[in-house]
Amino acid sequence: MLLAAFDWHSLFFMFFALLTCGFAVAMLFSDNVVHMAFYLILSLGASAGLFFLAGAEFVGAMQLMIYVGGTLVLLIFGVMLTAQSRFISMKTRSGEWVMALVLGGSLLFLLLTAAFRVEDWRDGNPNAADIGIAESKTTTQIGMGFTGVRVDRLDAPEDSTLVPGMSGYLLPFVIVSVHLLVVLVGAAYMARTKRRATSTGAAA
Amino acid sequence: MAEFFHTTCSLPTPLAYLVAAIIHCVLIIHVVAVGALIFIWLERKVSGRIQDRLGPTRVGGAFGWLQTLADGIKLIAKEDITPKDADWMLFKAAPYVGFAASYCAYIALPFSDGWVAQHMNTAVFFILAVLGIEVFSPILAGYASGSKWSLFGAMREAAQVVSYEVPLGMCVVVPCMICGTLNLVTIGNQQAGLFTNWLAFNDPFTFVVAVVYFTCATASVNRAPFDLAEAESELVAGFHTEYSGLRWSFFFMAEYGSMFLVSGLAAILFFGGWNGPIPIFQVLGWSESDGVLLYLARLGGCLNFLLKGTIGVVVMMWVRWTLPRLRIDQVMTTCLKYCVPIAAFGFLGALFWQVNELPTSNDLPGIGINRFEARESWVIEADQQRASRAAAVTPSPSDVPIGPIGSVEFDRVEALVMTGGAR
Amino acid sequence: MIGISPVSVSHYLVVGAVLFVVGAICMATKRNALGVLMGVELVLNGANLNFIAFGSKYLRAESLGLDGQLIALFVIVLAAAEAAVALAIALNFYNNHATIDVDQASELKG
Amino acid sequence: MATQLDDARIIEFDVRTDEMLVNMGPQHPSTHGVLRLVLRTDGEIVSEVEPHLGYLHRCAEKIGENLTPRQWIPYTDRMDYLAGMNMNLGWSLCVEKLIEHDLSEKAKHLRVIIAEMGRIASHLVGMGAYGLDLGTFSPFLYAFREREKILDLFEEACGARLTYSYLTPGGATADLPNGWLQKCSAFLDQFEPVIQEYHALLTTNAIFVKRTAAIGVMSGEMAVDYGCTGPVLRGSGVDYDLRRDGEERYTEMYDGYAFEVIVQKEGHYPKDHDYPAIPKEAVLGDCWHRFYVRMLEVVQAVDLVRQAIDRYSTASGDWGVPIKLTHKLPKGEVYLETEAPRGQMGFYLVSDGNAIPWRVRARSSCFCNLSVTSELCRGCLIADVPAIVGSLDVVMGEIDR
Amino acid sequence: MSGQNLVERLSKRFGDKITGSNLEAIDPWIEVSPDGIAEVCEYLRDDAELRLNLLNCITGVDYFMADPKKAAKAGWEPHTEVVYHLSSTLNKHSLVLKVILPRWKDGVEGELPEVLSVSGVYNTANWHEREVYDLSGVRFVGHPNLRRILCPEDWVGYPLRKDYEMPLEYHGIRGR
Repeated sequence: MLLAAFDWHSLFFMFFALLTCGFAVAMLFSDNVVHMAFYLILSLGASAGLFFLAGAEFVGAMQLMIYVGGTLVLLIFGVMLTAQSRFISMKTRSGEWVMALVLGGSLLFLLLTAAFRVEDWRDGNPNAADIGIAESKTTTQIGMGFTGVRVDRLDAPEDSTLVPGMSGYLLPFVIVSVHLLVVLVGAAYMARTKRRATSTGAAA
Repeated sequence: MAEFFHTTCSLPTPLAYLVAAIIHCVLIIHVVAVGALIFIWLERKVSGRIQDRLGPTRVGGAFGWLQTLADGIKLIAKEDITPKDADWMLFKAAPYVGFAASYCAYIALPFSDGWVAQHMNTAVFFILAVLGIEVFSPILAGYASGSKWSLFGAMREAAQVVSYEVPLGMCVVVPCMICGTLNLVTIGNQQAGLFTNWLAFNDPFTFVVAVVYFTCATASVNRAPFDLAEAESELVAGFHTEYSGLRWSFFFMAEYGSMFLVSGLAAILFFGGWNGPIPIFQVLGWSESDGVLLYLARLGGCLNFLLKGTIGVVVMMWVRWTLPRLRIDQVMTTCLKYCVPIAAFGFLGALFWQVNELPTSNDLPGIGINRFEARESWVIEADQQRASRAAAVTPSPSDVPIGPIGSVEFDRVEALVMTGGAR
Repeated sequence: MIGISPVSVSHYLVVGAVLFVVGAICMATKRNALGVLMGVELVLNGANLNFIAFGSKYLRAESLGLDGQLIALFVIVLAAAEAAVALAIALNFYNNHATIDVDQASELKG
Repeated sequence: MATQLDDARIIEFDVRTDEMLVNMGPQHPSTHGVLRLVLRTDGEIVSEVEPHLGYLHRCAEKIGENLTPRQWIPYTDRMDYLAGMNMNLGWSLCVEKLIEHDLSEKAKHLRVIIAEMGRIASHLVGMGAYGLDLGTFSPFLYAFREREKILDLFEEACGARLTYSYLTPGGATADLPNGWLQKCSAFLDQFEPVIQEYHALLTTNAIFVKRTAAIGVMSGEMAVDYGCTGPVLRGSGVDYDLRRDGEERYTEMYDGYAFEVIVQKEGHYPKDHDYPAIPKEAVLGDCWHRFYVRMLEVVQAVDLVRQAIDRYSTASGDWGVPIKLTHKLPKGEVYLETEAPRGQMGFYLVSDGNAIPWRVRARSSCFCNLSVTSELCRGCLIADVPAIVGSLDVVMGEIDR
Repeated sequence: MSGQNLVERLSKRFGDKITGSNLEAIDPWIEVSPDGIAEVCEYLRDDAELRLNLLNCITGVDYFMADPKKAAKAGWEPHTEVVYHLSSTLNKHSLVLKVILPRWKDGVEGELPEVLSVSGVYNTANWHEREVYDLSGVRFVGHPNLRRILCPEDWVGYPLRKDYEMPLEYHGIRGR
């Protein structure tokens, strides 16, 4: 059977990878902010597909929700700031393009070389097909990880990976939460401008 | 279903998956598109009755049931106009973005026990995320139309939906917390039994949360009194002012699609999903049997679910044809001053109830089952994992056990949690 | 397998690298502050892809395990925070200068 | 791009956006016809509203200089086409004032019946359309359901449902048909309880109150200054109703009727009607009060029609015979205002002694009521613009004439 | 207050700005000079006895006969009148004021006659004066925004003048 001959995993990977990269490049070459944001959304959405393929479905959904949702805000501001002059775009000078492309190309070359240099990375997991569907469900494990318990490491030797009291991600989780809160409050404060304050400032 | 084709029809695995996928896609598209047809007809009938008139009567016999189809034919025949000032690409793409998002969310929505296109561990999360993406459609449409009214609609939509996602998420978390899973099938199955077992009646807080959820859901799918993005008396038609013909009707299909989606989600999360108020199939023993009887039980559950979702939709219609529209600042006030605090309060209350194992309506004398087991559903999932591994055809020696978190290990994990990870 | 080798970490790294580089170029060339911000998002997403790849059981037998996903989650959250701050800066800048061209931002006073 | 930070019209903002000029109308569902409002908005906040009129200008006054007064009656129908009877009445009284024609008792009571029924029909549309402006559709159809019955009655009386030309100088074109009064009474009996439905759907609805209370507040002085009349004036607490305070030729129609002007005094509306409580958010002169005055006037009109029916059936005299089509007018000029549903409708007639007037002028109530829009809408939200314009209840046919 | 008293009181106060009156008409009226109308209105509005706070209507009436034979019989010279109908919501009475203007300013055809605007006294006057300007061709001096209101802004002529002729064409639309 021809269909059976396909490696579906690879095929879907190719599909999502092409979408991701393609839209990223489209974003690079677009001048209109809203178009850029639109391409960015598609690119991020396609990379969420890659996450799902890699078995990280919680992260994939998270990516959709927060990353794509965050880009939505970018999009809105793009709309807001360009509502009056929709077709005025800021062109990049060609010199900058050449510089950026040369540097970016060399960086890409470097990264690609690195990616294929390591033997261990080049071969897929030979037993990937044997992993049960249910085993890829990581939500519970992630949730427990955040509360400080690594349920996937319960069987590991006592003194190797699980240091008592440092076993999970409780502390980083709390730190990130507080960080996020502070940042949001700060951002809201910064973005808020009072006309009167500004105009008196300008007058003074 | 793929397993069914694989085993019963002896199709090779990839082909079985392909066929199953196609069948699922077709089924869901029917739910969304045909559902939209029915709901638009229903909306007309409901609004007609509410407004002392008959609604459609002519097309298709007694109840005008072909009316929407006739409209559809009219819309197909209409000219598809793109305004001169429009951003061509985004203008064309916007309706499909909304429709695709609304459609995608159905992938994770179970229609009955196990009847789900993709059995997803993070179904609730996925549906919320995809519903969030649906907002792009009005925003892009509003921006790309090149009309100021559309732009107003887009900005309103953005402000509204992004804000309402917060209380919506909070409300959705409550059933997930009580059931201990994000898996909709598990949540639904845990509410089997009498209607006292439905999560809305679990404790007073969950009931409040259910009401808040429905309010926020109405707002997040842009239905009156929160239909500010298309407010016809202010913004003419808001984001879809410039659309015509079939492209315009895609907005409608998306709207009705997501209306049913959020109602269905409400049904599963709070109102027992596919479980009827009285567990007929369980009493008859059909749901534990297999073959045709099990299928019938599932089908009955599916009807149950569809009915509950439809009731939710009809309530939305009822509200729409009764209430005036709120103003944008009042919509935001409703969200930030009422919905968010109430949802947060409901969350804390439900948490308190759960932690202290206060009696639920299910614990009323004489009814129900003990819910203790049900609470630890991640343990159940671990058992499922075990089963799935056991069922694997070729157990491999290199198959490292990744999470022996079955019920045996439960005490150990609980101890870990209690001691903050220090063993 | 018709010409397609099984997906490995390297493949994910390639995609990640492309995203990273495109994002970096974006940051360098866009004059629109929002464009720069989008470049940053791409870069972070590229990095995330690597974490996911290293943590995936499907790609490596000896994977990072859950750590990859957890780190990716933290990155996503931090990216959201970063976007909020950057947006606030961009808006403040726009409010004061009525433009969002970063080349105009040559003075350090608000 | 210049910053507009010093523009005094911009109200304090959180995130600054560019100002936009948007056209609300002339094709817009909530501008009640072909009104065009040019809004200058900063985000959702409206900093300036400028009404543009004239899209429905049909040169009624110019036409009036070429037709005899009776021939011009159909043109008055087309001014406030929702209250054609009241327009007829205004013009008829004006012409009668010039030719010093006095009516019999019976004709006067007939006119009260017809005018007050017209007021009910007109306020029903005003109420339903106001619901539409605020985004609810059902009250509109509820209102039309009852209005249709009034139109049926009118149709029976004069053969037309919208442009009646029924009341004419000299009386009416015909007497009320046999059995009409009974039908009218039956309608009133059926209609009166229905008003509670409207109160439930709109007046006391929490969202409706939120949308209208303390929105577009206009003081009594301001209302008078802008020449606002009718429910708009009384909604601001000014005790002025031409049915009581107008010229004698008009007020004598209402002589002997139990009638109290609907206006808030000392925090209360006249107590003789069963009405829902005034919400505590509402401020005198806001949209809610304007709407509420209309609702109470409907109740009052029902009451007046009931009285008129009683008196009509026992009154002496005939129903009034129209003057000749080419009745020669005496030289002179007269001005007369009547209390039409939307305010004071005035007609000014200058005659040089011919059958055809030298000059005809219609003082439109909505014209003056609308002129206050830009004042009321300054600094409100976009969604408030339909709420405010709707509460003024304008009919473009009357404004543009 | 009787009509005669009022006229005398106004004459005493405003002197020759009160140029005449007709108390026998159905609606008795007082004639005011074009430059006095604003202050007279202000006085009438604020006077405790009168309180004429509501300006009902402003009307422009054109007196002109194209036909010389008829014009001879008309009994008046060609002129334009601006009629103000005032009433009081407090004292429930009304008053008519008239301003009599030449048809054209200084007799020059096309130069609109001028009268002081009362829009500073009554806000209603704003739109009414625009309408009179639009249809009858009277210029109100001191009006904040004297533009056409019912006709399009590029309309030619003043339709309610008796010598008005419909334009032959307006933006490609046949006029007559």
